Amino acid sequence: MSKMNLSTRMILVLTLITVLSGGILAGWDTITKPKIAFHRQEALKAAIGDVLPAHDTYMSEETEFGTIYIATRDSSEQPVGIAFMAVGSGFQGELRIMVGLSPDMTQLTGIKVLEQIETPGLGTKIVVDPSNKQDPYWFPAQFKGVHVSPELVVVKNAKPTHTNEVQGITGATISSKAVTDILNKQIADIKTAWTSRGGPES
Amino acid sequence: MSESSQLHISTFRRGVHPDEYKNLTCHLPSQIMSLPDEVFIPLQQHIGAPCEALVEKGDLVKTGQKIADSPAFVSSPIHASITGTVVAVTSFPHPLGAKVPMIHIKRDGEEDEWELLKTPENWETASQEDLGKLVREAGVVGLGGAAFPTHVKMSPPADKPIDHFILNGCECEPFLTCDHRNMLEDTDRILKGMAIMMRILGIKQGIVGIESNKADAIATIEARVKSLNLSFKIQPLKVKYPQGAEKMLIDAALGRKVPAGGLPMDVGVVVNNIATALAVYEAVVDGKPLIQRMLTVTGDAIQSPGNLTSRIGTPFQICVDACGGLKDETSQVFMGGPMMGLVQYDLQVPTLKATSGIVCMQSSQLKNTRHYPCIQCGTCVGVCPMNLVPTRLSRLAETAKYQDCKDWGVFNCIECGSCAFVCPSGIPLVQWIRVGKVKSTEQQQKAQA
Amino acid sequence: MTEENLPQAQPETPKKPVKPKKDPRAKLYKPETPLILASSPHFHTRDTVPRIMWNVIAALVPATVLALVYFQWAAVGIILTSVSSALIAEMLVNKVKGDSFTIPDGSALITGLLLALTLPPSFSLGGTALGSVFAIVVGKHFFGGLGYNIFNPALLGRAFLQASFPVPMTTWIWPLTARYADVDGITAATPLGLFKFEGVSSELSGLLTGNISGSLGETSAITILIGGLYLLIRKYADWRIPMSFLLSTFLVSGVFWLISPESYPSPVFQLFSGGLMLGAFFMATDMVTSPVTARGAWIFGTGAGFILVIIRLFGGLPEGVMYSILLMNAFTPLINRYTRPKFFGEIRA
Amino acid sequence: MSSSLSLKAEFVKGIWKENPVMASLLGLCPTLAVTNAANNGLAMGLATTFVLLSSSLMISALRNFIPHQVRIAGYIVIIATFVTVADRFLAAYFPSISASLGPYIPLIVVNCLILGRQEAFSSKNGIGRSLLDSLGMGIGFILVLVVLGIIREILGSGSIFGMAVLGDWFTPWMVMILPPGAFLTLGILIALANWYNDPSRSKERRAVS
Amino acid sequence: MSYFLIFFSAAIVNNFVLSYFLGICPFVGVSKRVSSAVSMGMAVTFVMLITAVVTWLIYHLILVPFDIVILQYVSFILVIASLVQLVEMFIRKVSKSLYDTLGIFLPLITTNCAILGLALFSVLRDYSFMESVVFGLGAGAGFTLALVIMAGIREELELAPVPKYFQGAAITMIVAGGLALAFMGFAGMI
Amino acid sequence: MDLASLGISMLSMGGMGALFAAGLAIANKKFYVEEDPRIALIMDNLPGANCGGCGLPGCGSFAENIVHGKVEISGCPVCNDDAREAIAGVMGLEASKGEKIIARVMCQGGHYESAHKGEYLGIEKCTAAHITGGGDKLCLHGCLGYGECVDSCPFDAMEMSENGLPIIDEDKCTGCGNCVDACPRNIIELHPEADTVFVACRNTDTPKDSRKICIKACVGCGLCVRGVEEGMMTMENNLARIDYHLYGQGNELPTLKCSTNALIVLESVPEEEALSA
Ligand SMILES: Cc1cc2nc3c(=O)[nH]c(=O)nc-3n(C[C@H](O)[C@H](O)[C@H](O)COP(=O)(O)O)c2cc1C
Ligand SMILES: Cc1cc2nc3c(=O)[nH]c(=O)nc-3n(C[C@H](O)[C@H](O)[C@H](O)COP(=O)(O)O)c2cc1C
Ligand SMILES: Cc1cc2nc3c(=O)[nH]c(=O)nc-3n(C[C@H](O)[C@H](O)[C@H](O)COP(=O)(O)O)c2cc1C
Ligand SMILES: Cc1cc2nc3c(=O)[nH]c(=O)nc-3n(C[C@H](O)[C@H](O)[C@H](O)CO)c2cc1C
Ligand code: SF4
Ligand code: SF4
Ligand code: SF4
Ligand code: SF4
Ligand code: FES
Repeated sequence: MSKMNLSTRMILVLTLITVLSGGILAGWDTITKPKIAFHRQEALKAAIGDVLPAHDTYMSEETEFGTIYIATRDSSEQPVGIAFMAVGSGFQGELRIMVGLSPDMTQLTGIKVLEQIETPGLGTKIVVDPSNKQDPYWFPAQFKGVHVSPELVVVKNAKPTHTNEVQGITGATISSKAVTDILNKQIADIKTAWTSRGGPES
Repeated sequence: MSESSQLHISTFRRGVHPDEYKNLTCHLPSQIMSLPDEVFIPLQQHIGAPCEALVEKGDLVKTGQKIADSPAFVSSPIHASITGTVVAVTSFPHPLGAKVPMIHIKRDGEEDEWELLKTPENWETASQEDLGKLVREAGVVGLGGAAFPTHVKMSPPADKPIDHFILNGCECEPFLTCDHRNMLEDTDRILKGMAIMMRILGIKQGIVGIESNKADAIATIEARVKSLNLSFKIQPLKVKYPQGAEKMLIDAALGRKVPAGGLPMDVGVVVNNIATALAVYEAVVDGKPLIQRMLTVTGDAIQSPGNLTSRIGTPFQICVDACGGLKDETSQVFMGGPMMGLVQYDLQVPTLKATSGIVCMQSSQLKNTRHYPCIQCGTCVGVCPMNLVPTRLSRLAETAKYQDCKDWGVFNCIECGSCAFVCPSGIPLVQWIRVGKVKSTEQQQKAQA
Repeated sequence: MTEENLPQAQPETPKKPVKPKKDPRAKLYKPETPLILASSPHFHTRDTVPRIMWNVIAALVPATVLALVYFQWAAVGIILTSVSSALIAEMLVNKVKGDSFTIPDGSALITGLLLALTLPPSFSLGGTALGSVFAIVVGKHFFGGLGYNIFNPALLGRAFLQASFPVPMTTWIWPLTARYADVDGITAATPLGLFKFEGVSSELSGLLTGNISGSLGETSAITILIGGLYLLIRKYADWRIPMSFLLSTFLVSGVFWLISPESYPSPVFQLFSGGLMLGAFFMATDMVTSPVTARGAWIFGTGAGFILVIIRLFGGLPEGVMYSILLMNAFTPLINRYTRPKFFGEIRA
Repeated sequence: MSSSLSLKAEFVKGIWKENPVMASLLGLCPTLAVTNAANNGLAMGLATTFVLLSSSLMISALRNFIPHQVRIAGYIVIIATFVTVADRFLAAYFPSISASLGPYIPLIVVNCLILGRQEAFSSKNGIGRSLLDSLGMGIGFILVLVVLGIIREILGSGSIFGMAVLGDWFTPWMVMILPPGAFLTLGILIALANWYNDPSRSKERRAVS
Repeated sequence: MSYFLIFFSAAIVNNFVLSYFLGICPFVGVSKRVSSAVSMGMAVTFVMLITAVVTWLIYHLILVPFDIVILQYVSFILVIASLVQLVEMFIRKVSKSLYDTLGIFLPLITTNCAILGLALFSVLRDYSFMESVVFGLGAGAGFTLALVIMAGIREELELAPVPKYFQGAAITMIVAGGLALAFMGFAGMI
Repeated sequence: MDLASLGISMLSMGGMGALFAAGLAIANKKFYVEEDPRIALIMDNLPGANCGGCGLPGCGSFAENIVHGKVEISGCPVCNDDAREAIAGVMGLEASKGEKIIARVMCQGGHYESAHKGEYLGIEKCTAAHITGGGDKLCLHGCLGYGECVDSCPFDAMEMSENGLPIIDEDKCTGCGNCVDACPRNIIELHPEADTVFVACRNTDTPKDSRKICIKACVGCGLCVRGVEEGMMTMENNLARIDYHLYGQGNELPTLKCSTNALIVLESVPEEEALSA
């Protein structure tokens, strides 16, 4: 090898390394890809399962506002709920929330914050609030059954009195409000998208 | 010279105003001290080349006899200040702290035999060159403190035309009043001395700058200028330290700024002290070399403060004794005022040409109780007349960053002491700055070597 | 002798010479009255660091008294805890570092007091002590102690608390409703919080007298102004800093207000609400952490005002005085560097 | 140059004396970023050590083939390959860890620690030594990450490895799991290490090499 | 998101150094003097710009079309490392002064998390080409800002009696902590 | 395994690899810049982490600065001792290991031996005291005792004795001369290890004056010069001076008498060279 001219050697060795690397990784990809895809699918399923009432299967449908998932029971074609992923900015960065709606799109069946980078222990109370010993998940839980029209409203330091109200987490009004803002905006979008496709006759 | 210009008190930016303490001595007529028994005359009393002794042990000398000289241009001869015998030419303690070669003369009896210089008939017609030579021969140096040979100032290089002469009558240091007394007591001779220097320089515009706290001096000078038919402008100046520093004075009187690192001649100005003008007059008209001067002996540790005209080379002790001696609780004696004066540890040191005062202070006044770290208050920055950042300079010197010291302008500092005067943390800013200067010079020399 | 380097003196152990009469040192010169050797200048003003600091404390008295009146035992608890923790921390650091006792210079007391005055009345005493110790130990002594800290210690301590306990640090109570035993008086949002989250503007009279919710010492503009003006008149604080801070806050928020008076609060409201007055007069003026040059002071204050308005109007938090000052503290070394005055007679390229 | 230390010393030096974080200030980003909980620190440490070991193996084996001029490119490709392997492995088999370490796993590629060891050591030493060196460095790195993680987790969440250890009386200092807490804790830790290592402090200090 | 917000967010609110912990090693290493901090900042910004452009192209023109996203890290870093090395050699040949102020910092940057972090974040956030470029500039500006502030502070601290054990890296970390606390004021702005 | 994607992966990576390698190969020729070969050698020994820990932008720049003598090898925090030695080898520092030079302090007037003028209030630093009226000691040449030299020693080879004089640790002293530059009184001199006799005083005052100010002063009595080979010891300005050149030629000093012990003999000399007093 040492007889070889330096430039040729440079090219040869680097090419060799890169080709090898490409090969190894392509192989590794084939091994791990299904697993990762499987985890994704599972996670998605779990999230939809969390926000929608019991169902047996769901199908996904693309709209101009993103994918929506329509869950049905085996026995009927009637959807039991509609889920979609809402994305928007929170206090620090993006929030990704799985939203479950009743088939007539008037009520929430549940929400789940999948991704967030809010301040730990503060904004993160929108996912889990360790300071509430009885029910650390009270914030997302209270969305179940809340009406979406008129718009969702956060109330502070008080119990909700109307069907469209939820109680904000303490100390992080912005995060709570970000959740409702995202929901308000995107539910409206999804609604138009869905009705324009002849969704539920509301 | 319009009337209105005199009402306008001008000044420079920044600076401080320490308590003056001038009323201890400013109203007392000066006294001529009796001849000292012995004098110690240092071979170097000026900026420039040191002199070589012209006399040896055992020689008899007359008052005013030249006893040391140097061939260098930037130098100034030394004269015997009493009549007597040379007892030694060796090192003695000097007010600067070192031991330097001096000529020790013991007085012979009561005689005071003068050896005078040859003077021109009429200085108004004598040649500029002769007058300049005479000023050198008389050993006249700046008596305002720096002791720069006056004849050098009188011969500026051709590319630096001079157009203004400023007589420095500010006397901004607290305590000192000798210039003030001189202005009151020797007004005519001072003004004529100034005229002589202006003649040597060949210029017409002269300004006398006087701080407005010496209203009597301003009035006297104004009156005499009129009656002598001179065209000098009298410029009252705000009472502010260091008004007397030449760069500040030029700024106040003419609005010219001497460039950083430059000299007054760069803006066409020569500045001289009151006493220097007097010395020039005495040399040129009376033929008397510079062997005596007025100095203020004062301070709260002196029994009876006053202004003395004393022979150069007189030990401090004798001057102090002439003013009644020291009170018991004395802790510091300086040569010069309290802002720039040099501390002394030994009263055997002699007065120099540039000694304008001996100030003796009691310890209760002086001992800095406690030092604190610099709190970055910026007061020092706000008072520095040279627009330096003293706190930064001292921190840099403290952490041995001498190159940075240079970049922050340590060599522009005139060591006026305003910064350390106001520093609430009691930081010896000026001392640090001096360390910075010494060390960066050393570093520079080493780099060049 | 193990170290055989003799050119150095053999350290004469101060044991008594065997034959005292033969002590060679007897011949040495001894001055009769030893004079003091020191460098010029030999004159000094009477201002000293403790004098400045104690004057600042005096200037804080009106605000402190009002805090005690409004928030009663809650204020007593917080102020005492904060000050005493600061003093104790300072003493401990002195011990560990082997420094002299620095309590009398008063700076630790100011830090403790100012921290207390910036805390919500219902804040816990444990948290107060933590912040105070953090301010002194981390904020001040890690950097080398008095005069060397980069960030304002009290504000750094407060920022630490704000980040640690965001909820208690933003829970406010109404004046005159607090009792030491049950600290949860009537909770209420601060005027800034009200505006930011509810769009409600507050009465100016409340902002002046301090009868509003807020940190202990920040509520009343009047008491702070009294103390602040005292400091400015006595020249213990650089007037340029509060001046430019307030001015730039006023102007920048004024621009926004003119653009859209409904969505942005009026500049007057901005001036008198929140901790701006306290910050501008007592915290931005902390000499250690603000520039030494006059031009630097202008830049410091202007920058702080600008950042303040940006944070107040667009940030997640209703208040930004603390952050604006801390940010400008971080810039201070650079400001000092680039605002070096032109030397007398300097010609700059 | 090849190292002249004993094999044991080769291994042990990375743990304290030449600890990559405390002594050499390498790999600071992951050190700060993922140590808001002890188990994150541990996972990151393990992943880094894996990459360190495997790329050391490769590079010391290939050290005589790679021309000087393309060594950086070559090394970094090798490192990146292993990082991708590790990243995908976690994503496929431990999705929760993968989620919590977020984007910091790919950044192992550019962790100065790894490239630093390759340049300084593996490219000049045999496989055995390189592995020992990497193992030592890796363990040193894990230790720092875990210690930092534990401190931050206790103070910031009141737990260790997710188990609550401090009672209800303790209000967590949330700042500790935020960026400032990371910097402050590491700063104090480095100061403590300086103090511990100070030769003038005490004579009987235990030198680990 | 508008370009301004992307820039502002990357430079200030989500500062790479102070809130994402990217590029900490050079942040600690090259912050001793303001002058080198400025040069370093410029060099980083420059490399970030190149990175933003090149990785966007690779990702969208090669990796995604051929479904080989698994090669993301390997290809990104290969391209960044080689390009930077090329640029460095080029600058070195062309201009000595440019090399001294900028070029010598380049090798230091290749192995800096901030660069790869930038590439990965742009992908993760699905930025368009222009958005990536603005993001790169913002991140570079933020890095420069943090670095220059830190350098100013460290020059100041050289004059301070920082306790012995805190000198150097330890106090730098503490200062960074203070800076991070101060930058939290911008939280929630975007 | 999906062969197509394998192929594409290998191809695209390989392509990029080849492309950049070619680029670098060309650049390596086109943009080649001549540099000091030692830089490359040093680079080989540096960690190459490019961490910037040395405060310089990367290992290359550090190596360059070592070659130009601008930084110390110890500046790199990552290097281990081996690497440092190797680099020192490259730089030939060790090759220059000649005669060991040690700093010696030419003053024995500590607090106990010398007289004081008064109380000095000011910066506790030798230079500062020196420029303030010459310091608080009456001897204007003697050690001021504020240890500026000690602070300047980069090798920790000095400390102040209780008596206020610097002590040099011969083992640690490298003869770098920093202390010599630091001392405002020029009291410290560098001497070869072999020099064992010194006049440890710099005072030039008259005998009468010097007796008053320090009991260890060289008073200039001339006792030591008597009976010494011509020129080996001379009196200049009331101070004895040893001509080390002559002394080093194997000439021995026959008498080592001194009325004040200003003339000193080191005892650490090996037996056979020891001088009998
Ligand atoms: C360090 C820190 C982190 C914060 N994180 C969040 C956050 O994640 N979500 C949020 O809504 N507010 C956050 N805030 C904002 C404050 O808690 C803010 O005061 C609050 O949103 C206002 O709510 P309030 O109306 O209940 O006082 C944070 C504040 C600080 C100081
Ligand atoms: C090296 C040197 C050269 C000088 N040359 C001149 C000169 O040519 N013309 C002049 O008028 N003054 C000259 N001076 C004197 C200064 O202008 C000034 O009077 C002297 O430094 C004392 O000023 P001070 O008492 O304000 O410190 C010179 C001074 C020094 C130190
Ligand atoms: C801080 C400071 C203050 C000074 N104050 C005076 C003063 O009050 N009166 C004076 O004549 N010279 C004073 N000088 C000296 C002048 O700058 C200048 O050297 C002198 O006036 C030149 O005159 P001369 O050469 O006749 O001494 C002062 C210098 C400095 C640096
Ligand atoms: C006008 C003025 C304002 C001050 N403000 C503060 C302050 O906001 N926070 C603080 O901790 N110390 C303050 N101090 C006290 C002191 O400067 C502070 O403890 C130092 O920062 C500690 O080095 C202040 C001092 C003065 C004179
Ligand atoms: S720095 Fe120099 S010129 Fe400025 S105030 Fe201080 S002593 Fe005067
Ligand atoms: S006056 Fe003193 S305390 Fe104030 S900045 Fe200057 S040096 Fe520092
Ligand atoms: S400074 Fe240099 S010459 Fe002086 S003692 Fe230290 S090592 Fe020796
Ligand atoms: S030898 Fe010189 S520098 Fe050292 S303590 Fe004595 S006077 Fe100071
Ligand atoms: S690990 Fe991020 S720059 Fe070193």
